[in-house]
Amino acid sequence: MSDALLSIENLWVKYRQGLSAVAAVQGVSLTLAAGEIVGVVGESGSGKSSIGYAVMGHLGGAGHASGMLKFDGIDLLRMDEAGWARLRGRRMGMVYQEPQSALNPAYTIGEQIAEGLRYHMGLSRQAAHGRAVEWLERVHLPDPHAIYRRFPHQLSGGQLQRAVIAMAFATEPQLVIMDEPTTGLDVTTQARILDLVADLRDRTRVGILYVSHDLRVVADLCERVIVMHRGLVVEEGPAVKVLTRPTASYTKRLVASIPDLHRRRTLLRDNTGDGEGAVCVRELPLVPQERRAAPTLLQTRGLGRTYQSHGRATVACKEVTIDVRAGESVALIGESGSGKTTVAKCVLGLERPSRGEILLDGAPLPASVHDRPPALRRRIQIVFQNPDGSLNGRRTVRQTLRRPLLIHCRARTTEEADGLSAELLASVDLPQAYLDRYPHELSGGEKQRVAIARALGAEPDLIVCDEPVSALDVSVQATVLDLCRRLQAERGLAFLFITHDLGVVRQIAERAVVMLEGSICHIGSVDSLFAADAHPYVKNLIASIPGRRFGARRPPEVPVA
Amino acid sequence: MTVDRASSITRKDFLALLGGGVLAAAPWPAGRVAAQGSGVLKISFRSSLVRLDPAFTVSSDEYVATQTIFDNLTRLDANLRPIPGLAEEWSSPDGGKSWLFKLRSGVRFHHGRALEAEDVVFSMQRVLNPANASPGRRALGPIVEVTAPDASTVKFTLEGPFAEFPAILTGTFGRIVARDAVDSLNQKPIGTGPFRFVEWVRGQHLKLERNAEYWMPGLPKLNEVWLVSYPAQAAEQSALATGETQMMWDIPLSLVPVVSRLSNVQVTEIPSTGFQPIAMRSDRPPFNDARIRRAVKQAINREQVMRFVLQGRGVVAQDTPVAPSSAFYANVSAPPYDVAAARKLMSEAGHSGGFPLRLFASNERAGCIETAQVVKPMLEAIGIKIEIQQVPWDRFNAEVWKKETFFVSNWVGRPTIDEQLYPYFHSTGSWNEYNYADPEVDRLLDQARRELDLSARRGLYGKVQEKLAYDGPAIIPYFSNYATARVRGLQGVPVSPLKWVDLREAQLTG
Amino acid sequence: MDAAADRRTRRADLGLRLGIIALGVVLVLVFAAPMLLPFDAETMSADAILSPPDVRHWLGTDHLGRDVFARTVLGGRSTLALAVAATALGVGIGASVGMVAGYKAGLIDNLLMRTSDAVMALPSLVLAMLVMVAVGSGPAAILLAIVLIFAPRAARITRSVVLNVARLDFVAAASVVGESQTSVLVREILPNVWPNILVEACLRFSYAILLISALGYLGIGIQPPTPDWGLMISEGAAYITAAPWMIFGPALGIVLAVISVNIVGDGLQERIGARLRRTTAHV
Amino acid sequence: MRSVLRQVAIRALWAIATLIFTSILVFTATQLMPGNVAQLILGQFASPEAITALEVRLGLDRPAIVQFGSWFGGIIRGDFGVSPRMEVPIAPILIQRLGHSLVLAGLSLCLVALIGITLGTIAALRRGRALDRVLTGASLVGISMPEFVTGSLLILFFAGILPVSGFAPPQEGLWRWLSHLVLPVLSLTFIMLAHVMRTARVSMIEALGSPYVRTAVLKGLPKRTVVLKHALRNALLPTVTVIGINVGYLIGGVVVVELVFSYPGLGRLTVFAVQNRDIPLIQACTLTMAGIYILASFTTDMIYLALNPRLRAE
Repeated sequence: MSDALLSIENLWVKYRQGLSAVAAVQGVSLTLAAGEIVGVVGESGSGKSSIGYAVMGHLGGAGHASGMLKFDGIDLLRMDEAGWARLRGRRMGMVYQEPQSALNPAYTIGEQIAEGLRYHMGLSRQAAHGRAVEWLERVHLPDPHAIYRRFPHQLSGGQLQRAVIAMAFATEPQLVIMDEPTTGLDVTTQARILDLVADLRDRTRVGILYVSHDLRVVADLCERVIVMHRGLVVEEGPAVKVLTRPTASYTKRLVASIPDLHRRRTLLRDNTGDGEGAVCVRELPLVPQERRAAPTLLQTRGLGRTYQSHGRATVACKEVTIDVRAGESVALIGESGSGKTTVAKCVLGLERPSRGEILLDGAPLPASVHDRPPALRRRIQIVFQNPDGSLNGRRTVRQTLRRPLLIHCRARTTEEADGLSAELLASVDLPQAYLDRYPHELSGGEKQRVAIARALGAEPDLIVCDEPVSALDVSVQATVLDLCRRLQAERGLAFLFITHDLGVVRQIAERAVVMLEGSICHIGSVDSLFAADAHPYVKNLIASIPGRRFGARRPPEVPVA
Repeated sequence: MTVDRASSITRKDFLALLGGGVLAAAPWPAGRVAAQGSGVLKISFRSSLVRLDPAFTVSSDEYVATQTIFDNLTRLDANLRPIPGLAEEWSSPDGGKSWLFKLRSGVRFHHGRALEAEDVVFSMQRVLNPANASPGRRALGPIVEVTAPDASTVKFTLEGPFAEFPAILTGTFGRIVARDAVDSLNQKPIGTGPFRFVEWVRGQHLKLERNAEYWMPGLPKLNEVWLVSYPAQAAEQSALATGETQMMWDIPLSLVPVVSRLSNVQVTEIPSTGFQPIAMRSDRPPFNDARIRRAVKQAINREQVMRFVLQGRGVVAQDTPVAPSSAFYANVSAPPYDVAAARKLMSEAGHSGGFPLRLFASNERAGCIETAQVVKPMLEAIGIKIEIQQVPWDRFNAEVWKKETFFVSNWVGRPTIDEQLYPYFHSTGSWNEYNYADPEVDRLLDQARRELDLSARRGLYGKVQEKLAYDGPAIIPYFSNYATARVRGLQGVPVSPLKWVDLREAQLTG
Repeated sequence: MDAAADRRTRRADLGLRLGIIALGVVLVLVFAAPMLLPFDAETMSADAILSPPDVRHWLGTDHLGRDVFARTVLGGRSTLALAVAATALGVGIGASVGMVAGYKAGLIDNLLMRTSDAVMALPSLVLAMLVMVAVGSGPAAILLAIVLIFAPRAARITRSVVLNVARLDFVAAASVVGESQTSVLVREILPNVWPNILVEACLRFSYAILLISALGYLGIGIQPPTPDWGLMISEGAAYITAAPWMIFGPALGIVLAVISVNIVGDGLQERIGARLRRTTAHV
Repeated sequence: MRSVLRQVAIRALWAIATLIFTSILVFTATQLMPGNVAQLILGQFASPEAITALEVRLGLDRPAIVQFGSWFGGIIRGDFGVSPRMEVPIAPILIQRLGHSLVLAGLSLCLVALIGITLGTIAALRRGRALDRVLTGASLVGISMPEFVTGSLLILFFAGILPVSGFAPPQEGLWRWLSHLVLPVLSLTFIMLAHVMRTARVSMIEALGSPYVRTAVLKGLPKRTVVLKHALRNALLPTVTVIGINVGYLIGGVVVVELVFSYPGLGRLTVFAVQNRDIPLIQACTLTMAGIYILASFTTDMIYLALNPRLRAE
């Protein structure tokens, strides 16, 4: 493949760890032609990012790459500093996962773009300024002259990522590495960024190596895809083929884990705990039994919350009226900043509403959690988004699970509590041995399970889940959703499920509430979200969901093994 | 290093002092022409000056400053005999009860006005007036009245005949100030002395310049004199070594060997009459009980204290401030070092179990804090649990001295026997830091002042010393030597056992 | 994954161990050695005034013929004991106040922080001097002064850590589960704050040693003849040209004690940092 | 822009509020001190009647709050009262001494900032290598050596070479003036240098490991630009904070150093005041120091604000 812009053959990346070495990438080969987008897909720890950094020659002091790595005929593994200086930023660019930390907080956006232009293209200060503004405009940033003078913290995540893209493309490189550039962004923002990338590729004929954990994104953007698992390529080929007719079992499982907008499915349970090997799905009734008959458990009436800061008032939410019936799952949907988390916090008593009230079984709840008697507190529990923050790092699982049991007198002695704790762990599919682990010894999915077990310990009627799976890998996500659903069925629990992912909504919820800029813009069944007369915002939301190409060519039913 | 033992007061000198009612003024060597002064002399002190008003100075470094700026009616010669100062001559027509001083003519204050007898009267009354609360009120002698019969004569009337009167006027409280320039004495003192005030940077230095119109022809010889303060010992020493300063006023005795090693420096060490009493307030417990005072006296090994604190650079004393060199020295002995006897006295006084006591001492006067540390274990051996409190010298003067119960004080010697005893131990004495009020001592001191017969006087003073040695309020373990260092080029500054510094004839050569 | 972090952790542990050993040596020397010393710290010898170091007097003698080594070791005893007590009390009080202030927020918090601002505006040494003048010198006064100096600073640091910890989800989760506010403070927040308090205490401890010595040097701390490092240096300053060994002993004492405490503090800090890194590195 | 002014104004107001609060504290503390101002002024030989009369004249018989009012009012007008011990108005002396101290402290601070940041950066760049170890080790010794130890040792070694004491006004010649400053400045610099260097090193290491430095490297910028422009700029933030905190320490250090080297500054004046229980002087000195500290914190905040665009904008 002499015309390949980038060719990688049998690439190994090892990281020194003490005296031994860990191979993050094990014999990966791929080629990338000019104007082509190749996707590298894998879950966390699969080694996908290491490939990108190996190409950029930046693995850090402990990392070492071997094999063959050629860019435009140049052997990258035998490159000296001077050689890199001619390549990096000039002929190769990079776009990073977290644009807010990738940009220097001390300099303006424009300065950081112009810097490369001046250094690499020899432009004058003025010319570099002009070119940078041009590029800011090309990535569709509003008022590029103003953006030029802004500091990174003054821009939203989506705007920042556009700026970083502009920075990477401004020097007109031949190759751009994109390392999860849309992770952490809203779906609508993500969709716009992906459009931008495709557009830039078309216009500049740049070759793009696109690294992502999200199959749907890759499916939309890339011609070819390689799927990585634990440092190995498990499957590769044209994107459509890999995603619609996966052959490797890992790929199958990955595809199966993707929440489906149109069907409600469950993964077949497996025994390993981390979901490996489960490649089979079973379809569930699209909408589970309606609970119209059940009494209303929780009600918010005209809930509003306004923050005062520096004399300015920010409305987080207003006139939010939601009710949740016993045993029902309600999804609360909205982008970041839509006020959905504020509503949840008000329900939990962690935030004091400025207006309105919250009723439980028709009786008003005190505004602050500390004013609620334990018997009331017991009934509403929470599972947070970030698995790292939701458990106390200095307490073992045992110590954490013991507390609700003792507080609510479900156990009188610690021995009794330990027995119940073990049961709780079992109910979230974790072995008893986990009782003596500290949070840092658990994976993200396991932490969320412990958090759910803690919530269950109080025997609640309602669990508020604040984006409980958004920080998890897609396969883990599916198992956690399964768990929630099972608990709902077994225990008649009600869920208030906060999310921005419509796929997740489809998997768990019966009814959906959509919030936009602090107010409710849509309430109805999950099906009603997909109806033709849905709110324009909801329609836009659905349109932005990646995997359109993937969705258009739905694979035939994956047979149950 | 030269040890100059010649310049201490001797009995012979004292007799000469009393010798006549009129002491003729020795004419000044006229041959000397007023040479333009040259040279800058910087003298270093460990302490810093607090006051420059001679009526209120309390510490010996301040005496040096006022001695340079002001003049007295009389001054001391190398043998500590009074010689003419601002007074050309003096006489006592009635055998010592009243004294007439004839002022020198043509003396001008630094601000230009001529000296008048009224200035002298004013200066004396300033000290004597109780309303002014001068610490020297009782140190000027038994003065009843000061008058100016004419513009150049001052007349002192005393309570009784007082032979040493001309000598007593040589001290700090006898300095003559300009009566129209007293408000700024502490900021910008004006006197008739050899050097004029230029600048005083508190805590740093006092800068003086040559008084070109000084009444002694051709004097002073130096252009400038700086009294510089160096709180840090090493700094003071280094300054002398590097030529930053030319004279170190007072060397702590333990450092004499070190300073003597400096190549450009000459160290002079002489016996002084300075002493550091361990003061016991005899008007309050526990020292209002004479037995406790005696127990303390017997608990202290004076020889040991002298060896530790002075490393032998001094002589052992017997609890009286009268040094062996004095004409009135009585060979008395304090109760001997005897711990058993001391313990017995303690239990007799009802303190067999001992008691705790705070002992104050300044760490800014060499020897004081050391004395405190050395006597601590000695006193603890008889059950007095000592807690030492070290204070800076200025605070010592303000808050400890004459106030606390138990402290180590610090004194330079005085020229006359009256000054050596009366201010300290008379119940009305200015420096009675012990609040000592013994009717017999009072009577003896008053009587001795008036007594003209030498042997009778010596007898009276002997009795006082005996009394002080036996149960006086002070333990005076030693008379320390006085050591001072000068660069070799500095001449004409006599070394005084009183630590006074006369800079009139000082000159720098080479 | 992060090999460099791993290496750092191990080096930090090594440093911590070294620091503990060094501190141990200092402590043993200071607390056990006096029993083995041939000389008492306050015994004076007229035959050995300002004698240079030799076999008998390892660090020489001072101007009153006292053994400098014995005085250094004993001076360390009083200084270290006082420093430990003052640090424990000052940081303890400060941390408790800081925890409550950080968690309860509001008016009390504001008032406390303003007061600590005002106290902290006075340089430590000056504040200590003020206290010593008002109360008098002596160990109790030193203790009071150091507590007054340390408490506001410890309160501030604790408060800021508490503010950060209290924002974390598990604190909210604990309240939701039913924990009382006291229980949240003690069970959830304290375990996450105390490592920082410990590091702060370590730093403060070394500063307490410096402060006590400085007061001794200024002559308003420990009073003679009790040996004290600062006091010994100020006494020695007068003889620095004649007998420099008078200050070598106490200077060495201060430097050794403070260095070993600092190494321990650094090690602790690194270790806490390493643990934090491990927690985040897992995701 | 408006928000910047607003923040500056808020911080200035806080600074003033703290100063007032501190002055109340200082006044209260000195009220608790033993010792009587009237007695101090009149001396040991004064009669009780004279003392009472002076107390009335000085207003010492009035309630504490009224006394505080007139004292504070005086300070605002620049009148710190009269020192009973020195018998002179305090303000001129205070200003002169303050000037001397500021020279000392300012020089030290500049040196510390300059050398500390440079060495910290070098150590961070050479992380784990011999030079880093040496510098880190030396800084450990540095933070363990109080000024009076450093100062005493400097005196021991430099006595006879450099002036070890006192002060020479610049009018007497630049070299003379500087030579008197060398050793005190060195003593002050040593202990603070270690603090600043350690902070600079740690924050530089952090900055060098940050994603934005990685971005700069992968942008192909030369190493010098990466280090000096991208890393150092951000590493300066915590360093500036530590330098600011060190000003508080510096003021204390100045007290000791001025004593060690007999340097006639505010520190020695304070020690004089405290040791002599010169209450008006104690009040003036401590309040001045607190004022400097508060001003320094304010300045630090402002520098921080200028360096950190995140705080500057809305």
